[in-house]
Amino acid sequence: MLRIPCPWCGTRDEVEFRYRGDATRSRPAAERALEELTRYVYSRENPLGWHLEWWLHVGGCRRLLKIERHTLSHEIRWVGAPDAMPPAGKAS
Amino acid sequence: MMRSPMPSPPRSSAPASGPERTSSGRYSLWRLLREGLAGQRGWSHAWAKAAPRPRYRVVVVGGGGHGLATAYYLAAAHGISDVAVLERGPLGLGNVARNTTIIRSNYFQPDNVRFYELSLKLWESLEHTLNFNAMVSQRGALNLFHTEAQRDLFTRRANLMRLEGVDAEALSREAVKALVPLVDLDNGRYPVLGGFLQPRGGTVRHDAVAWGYARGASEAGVDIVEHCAVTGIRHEGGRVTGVETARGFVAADTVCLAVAGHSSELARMAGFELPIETHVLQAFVTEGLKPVLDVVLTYGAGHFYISQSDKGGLVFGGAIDGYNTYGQRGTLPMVEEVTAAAVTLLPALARVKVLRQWGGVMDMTMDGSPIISKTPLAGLILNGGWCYGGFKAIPAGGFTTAHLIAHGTPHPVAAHLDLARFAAGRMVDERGAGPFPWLH
Amino acid sequence: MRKTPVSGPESAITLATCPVDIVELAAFRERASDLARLAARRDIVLAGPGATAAHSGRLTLSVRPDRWLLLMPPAAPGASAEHCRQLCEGSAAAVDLSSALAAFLLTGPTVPEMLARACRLDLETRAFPAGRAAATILVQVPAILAQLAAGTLLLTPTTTARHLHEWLVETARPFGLALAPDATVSALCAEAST
Amino acid sequence: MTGPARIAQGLLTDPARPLAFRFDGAQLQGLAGDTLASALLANGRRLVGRSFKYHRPRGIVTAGCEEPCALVDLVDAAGGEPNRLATTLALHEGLVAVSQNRWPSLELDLLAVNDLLGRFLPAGFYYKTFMAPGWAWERVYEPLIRRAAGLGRLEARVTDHAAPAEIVHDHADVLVVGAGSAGLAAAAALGAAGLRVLLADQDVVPGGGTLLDARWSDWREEMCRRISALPAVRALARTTVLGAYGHGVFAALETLTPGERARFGGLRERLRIVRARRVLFACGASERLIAFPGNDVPGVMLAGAALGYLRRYGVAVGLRPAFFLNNDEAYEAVFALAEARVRAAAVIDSRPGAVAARRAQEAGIEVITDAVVTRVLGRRSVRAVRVAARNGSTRCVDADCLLMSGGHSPITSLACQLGARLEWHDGIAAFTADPPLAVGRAAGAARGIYGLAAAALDGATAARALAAELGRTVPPLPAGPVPPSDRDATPVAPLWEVRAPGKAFVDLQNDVTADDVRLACREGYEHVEHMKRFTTCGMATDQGRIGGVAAAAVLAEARGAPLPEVGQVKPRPFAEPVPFAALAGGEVRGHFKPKRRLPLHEWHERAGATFVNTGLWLRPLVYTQAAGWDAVLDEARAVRRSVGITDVSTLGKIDVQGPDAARFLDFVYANTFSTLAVGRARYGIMLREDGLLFDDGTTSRLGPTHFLVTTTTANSAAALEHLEFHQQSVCRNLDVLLTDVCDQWAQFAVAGPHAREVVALVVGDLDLTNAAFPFMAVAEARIAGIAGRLFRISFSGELAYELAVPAGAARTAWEAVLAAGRRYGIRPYGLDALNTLRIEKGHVTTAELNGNTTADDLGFQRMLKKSGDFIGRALATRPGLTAPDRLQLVGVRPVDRAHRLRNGMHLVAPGSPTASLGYVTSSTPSVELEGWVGLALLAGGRQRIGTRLLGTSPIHDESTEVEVVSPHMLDAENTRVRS
Repeated sequence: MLRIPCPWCGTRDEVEFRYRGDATRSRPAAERALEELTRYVYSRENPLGWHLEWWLHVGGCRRLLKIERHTLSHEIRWVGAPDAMPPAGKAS
Repeated sequence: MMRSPMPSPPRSSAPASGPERTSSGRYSLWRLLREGLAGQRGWSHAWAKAAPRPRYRVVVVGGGGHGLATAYYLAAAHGISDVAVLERGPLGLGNVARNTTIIRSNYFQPDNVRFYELSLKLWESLEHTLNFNAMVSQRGALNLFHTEAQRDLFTRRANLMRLEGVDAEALSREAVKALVPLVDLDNGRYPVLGGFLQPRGGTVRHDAVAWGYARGASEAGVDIVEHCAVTGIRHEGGRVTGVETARGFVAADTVCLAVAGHSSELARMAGFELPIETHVLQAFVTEGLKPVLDVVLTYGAGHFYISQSDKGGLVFGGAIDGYNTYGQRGTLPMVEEVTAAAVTLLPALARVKVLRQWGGVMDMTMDGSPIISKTPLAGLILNGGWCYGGFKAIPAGGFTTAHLIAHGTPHPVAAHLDLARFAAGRMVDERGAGPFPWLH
Repeated sequence: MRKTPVSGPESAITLATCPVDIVELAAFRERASDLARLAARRDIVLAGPGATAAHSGRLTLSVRPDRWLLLMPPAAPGASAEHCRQLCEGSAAAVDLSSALAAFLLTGPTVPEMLARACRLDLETRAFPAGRAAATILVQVPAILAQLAAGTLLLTPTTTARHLHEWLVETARPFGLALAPDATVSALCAEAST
Repeated sequence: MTGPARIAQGLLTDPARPLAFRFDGAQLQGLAGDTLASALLANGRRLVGRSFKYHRPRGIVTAGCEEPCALVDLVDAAGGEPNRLATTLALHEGLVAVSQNRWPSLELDLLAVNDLLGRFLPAGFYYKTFMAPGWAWERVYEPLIRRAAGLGRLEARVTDHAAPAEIVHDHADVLVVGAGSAGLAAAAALGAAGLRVLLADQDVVPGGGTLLDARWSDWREEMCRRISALPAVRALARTTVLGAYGHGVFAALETLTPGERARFGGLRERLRIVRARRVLFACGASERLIAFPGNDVPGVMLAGAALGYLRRYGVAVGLRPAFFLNNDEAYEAVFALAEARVRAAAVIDSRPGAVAARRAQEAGIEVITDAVVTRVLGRRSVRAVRVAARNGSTRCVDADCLLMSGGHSPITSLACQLGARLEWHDGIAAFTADPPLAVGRAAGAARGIYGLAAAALDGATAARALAAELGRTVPPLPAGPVPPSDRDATPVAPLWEVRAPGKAFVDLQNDVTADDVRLACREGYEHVEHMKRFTTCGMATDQGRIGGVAAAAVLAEARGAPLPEVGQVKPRPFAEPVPFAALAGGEVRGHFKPKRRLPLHEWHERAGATFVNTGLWLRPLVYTQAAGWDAVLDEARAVRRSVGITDVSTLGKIDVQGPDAARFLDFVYANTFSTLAVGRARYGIMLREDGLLFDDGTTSRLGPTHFLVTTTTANSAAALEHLEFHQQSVCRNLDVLLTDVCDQWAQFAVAGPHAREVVALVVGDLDLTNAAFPFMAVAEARIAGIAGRLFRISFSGELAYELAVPAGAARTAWEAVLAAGRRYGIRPYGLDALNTLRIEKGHVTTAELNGNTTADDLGFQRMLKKSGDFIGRALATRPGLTAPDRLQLVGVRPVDRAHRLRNGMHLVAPGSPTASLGYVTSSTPSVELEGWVGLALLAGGRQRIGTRLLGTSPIHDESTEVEVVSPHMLDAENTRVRS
């Protein structure tokens, strides 16, 4: 069971959160090519390894968190606000 | 007389190529008795343990249900036996060994009904096709409903199935109770209003499916290479040329990926991304009991389905955990959710003990339906994206993937499962959940 | 060898309903300090993150960044919210939640032990001392917990409040449960840490 | 007397409290403190069950949760419990147990014929036969196999209340698993360091191995005393850690004492979910069997179990035991029994010599070294054993039981679940597994440190390391009783199997023999996981605890590979079988999901409403308990003809405020809200980013920077999350705040030609004329004197208003409307009537907004704004979403007005009656039109308006001709809503 360190609420059980998927892409504006939006909506890196992802703390502060988690060990090594990025050099 | 007739694909009579292999011989009651008198010493390997050769016409990556079935049908139905199945570990220990063994063809999308119905028909003749008893048990798959909205959806589905010539029946509350005395129709929260039964649905001994296809493929000349991890996909001028493996480069005209759960990792080696996320689906088994449940039962007010294996254990499962993971293990919140649904619907289970939980990792696609398709890399075929419906699809998945490889064009019942559907907006979305794999 | 047996019925739990008006103040972008200044002018202390504060018969607690719940004595429907709206002077949204949240007060030394039957937070005194507040989920419904000198305050959505209340009554029974008369806001504020 | 074999005072049994119990009908007596197994053994009962496949007689093999054979069905008033382990089942007065898997009786079991046919029924025989004829599997073979398989019996009956159950959430700095010498020493040290410790032990009392050695009692008592004195250490007996789930989370099952059980309403066990910063595995090692022919005859037991029965319960498992062993630890049982005047018939030690063997010989016990047992004589009980020495000599030793020990395996399953890798150690002939340091450590026998003193020292050392990692120091501890030092020992010599004619079992519960393992290997199932699955070895309730390594060793030999390379099967939760009830906790049946009640729930109840579950909500469906359409149509008719009122409080309501509120709504909705005037409402649709419809609802502008969004009931939680997600990600630069106000506001629709007059009576000083308050107007209003809001919006297609008041004042407002409407015959109407009204009008709900429809499909194409970005804009233009043959919303009516429609009915062309063109989503008898009306999603539907199709419902055997019409079957010009 994941225990997610929410910066606002402290460490909480995963059941308080709603997963919102891959956080590596930012949404292209609609004027951009259809292809880019298609990629944004459908295409996933889906790595076996470190994964940057969204979790919405619906059972707590209702804040959106950006989390870097390992998809095999489930270790969480970074949590930040939506506009933050994990420290460089930890990208892979 | 539940089985509907389906001609089994012709078996290749071409002599086996590659290393000399000892056949495991034909299985039968008489042979079993004969071997019994001889101390069961006359059996040999069910499938030959092959070493990879430098090149094949087709390399199938992944020795699971779909990979082995694809190889089997390539050889048996299309006469293409210059095939290797490369498996990174021992064969058949991925999702084919980690599911809840259910087969059925009750789907909402007409194209899906046709595809899974082909699979059901192939299941019905499987032991004869393979001369391996995988214990296909058509005991019926029963979906309960608890609201009128749910009844309407299931009515729509059952009517569609009937239009397509597939069996489906509506059951009253009383009929549900008669079929499954364990059910508490009122259950305190979401009373059972009725059920929909597919009598031809049921279960199959999952491991035996992998072993049976492996044996069949091996006898038809396919090289089954275990402990041979693929580490790279080589291509030239936009066309695949072979795979790098832990045991050297293996050249191939066609490479087929059948590694559901890990499709994204292999696609990355080939240089593209997929509309897939990997999620874990859990399953559980109880201690053995004398027969107490005779159908595959699905709860409609929570994520829970259950059947009883021939050994007596109740096999059950629930929903995916809902976040990307490659961890093939069970987690705790799902235990609570699934068992709560179990005790609510079947209160007599309260004192029955759960033995084990485990998890399998699924390719969850963006519309909840699988992918059998050509890919951006010519010569690379994808069989994946099985979500949590991969097991029941093994025969049809292998059959139609073999067709795509052999003919270069999709089999008509699998044409809707192409990769291009996402960009084109032709999603095959059973639940209408949209591009959120964790909701499917 | 259980050295700390589940406490006996002599250490009873009391459960009271709290008739209160509740208004949420949510500061607009970068206006939290304006709001704090305006609130202070009216003798309202805005609690820090995950904390409660009591002043002049009002209790505030904060379980969401830049949002505060104000608990005050009940007035005519909408009146408390209107009062708060004026107080904010546009620095914050003042949203009436008086009818959206039900408030219960639990007292007794075994309350953390009882709540541990649903609460996934560590309510042990060192981990959740008086003055702390947190939003979480209890028996599948949202709940805000605040540790006050007067006891453990529980706020929960009204449409599922009966579900939670029934659970509390059932679960507290083996610990010895007494239903207490309504607790007022001033009772909640009593000796609360600031 | 409590049994002929009770020869001494047990540590746990109370001779003053005899308990009566029944086994297979026989009335027997045991003592308080006994397990069913110890009581049966005390009574000299050997035969307790029949084996799974061969129906061979089986007895008790172990003294704990690793028991493979002594499974019984418990019978009691509550319906009983199948497959209880006699070895862990606490005896209580009046306990009734029956043996399993035998017919007609335990003594005479006809299916024992399987044992004689065993040569024809090797592992996996069923894969090779039963294939013809095709129909026979389900009809003949499978029913036979199913009946023969399975163990316990479950009564399929439905009880009227849920079994009590609860889940408790725990937190600790360190979870110590196991309270043997290592665990006790560690917990005392960690507690002294000021850490919060949870010490969990599965036994009924702490002590582990120290309970079996009288010399350790002082030390044990001192440690327990110290632990009790530490407030931060909680010690839980009868608590098994079931599984490790990462992030410091563990599940543990606590069995309640009778006293606690009475207090908690009959609760039998509670599941504890423990969150710990570190874990210490001090869970010991378990003894292993040796595979030899007849190693399953009742009376063949683990040596350690015999020691346990003697020390714990004062029971001698036999009076003339033979021993077969390969390690010095097992001699403890030899010595202890000898001390209790149960002399060994002989000790057969596979090693050429050993320290312990010499000690035994010095004590006058016969030790046959360098020898093995090749056969057990006796079928229902051991009579004698045949011994073969390495030098070729054989002899027969008369004995009434055979106590075996194949060495010990550290218990590593929890560590392995956390990613620890198995490592082989020749010195102990066993695997160990060290958890990652960030997770915790193992200590004592759990990591192969045998000997109580060595383990205690190891536990204390591990505790110091853990304390340091957590920033604490273990202070110098007071000197306590000096524990006895461990005896010298000769290392174990691996011995897995004695190859001789006959069935030598490696899995006693699933009846898997060493020959089965070899057969698997011969057939190519040579990976340990394949072997497991082919033979079912290790898949029974005991998970192969005592025979798993032996099976792997047999496989290794057959493969010609070293055992460490073959490895073991991967351990999975749960450490012991757990009842469903315990895992599920209390949120079952009536509490399975919360019930969400309307503010006026009690009013609706008193008004006689039938309630319907929609998600969590309980909503009034119709105000009668009678079935049928009459009442529904009466309610709907009241709305069409006069006036009705309905409770729409379930709609999601989101308060949106901020300078950028309008910009935000323009982005999340497909239509425009920035142009909406204050005091006006607009119907809006939200798309998902993939271009399909997500939700719809009315949004009102209450002020320049203040909006109120409503969502559908079904999507209210998802819509809030959807908006919050976008507000905090894509739109994070916008200054806008979202607040869920669903529960704050009660909302009622007052609809019908007389709605204006009724509403005017309850709304003070608001001009409701069309000019002042037209369709889609919104205003703050005093409703029956309460500060509320008034919306002129309509779902029914009639002149309608929605009134919103704080939920606490709902009753006042609702009753005021009823009073005002009395003269017009106002009726409350439920969900069914609401549905009838909206279908006639062609309004959609979640039946049509089903996640697969586009704006265009439902006729909303004109609402999509032409400029500006919004969610779903781009992808909605994909060819698949704009194809002319998509399913589009239409109305349908049976041509024969006497025929009915059904939801889920398909539409087909008369010429091709099996090709579905679409389906009916919603249907109802009509109030305003003759007969039934329905909404349907139909391929190229708009083009088909005016044509006729066949509506067919094969599962009902129904078919009827329908005409395709516009979905707006009533008042397409909207004159009523604007009247």
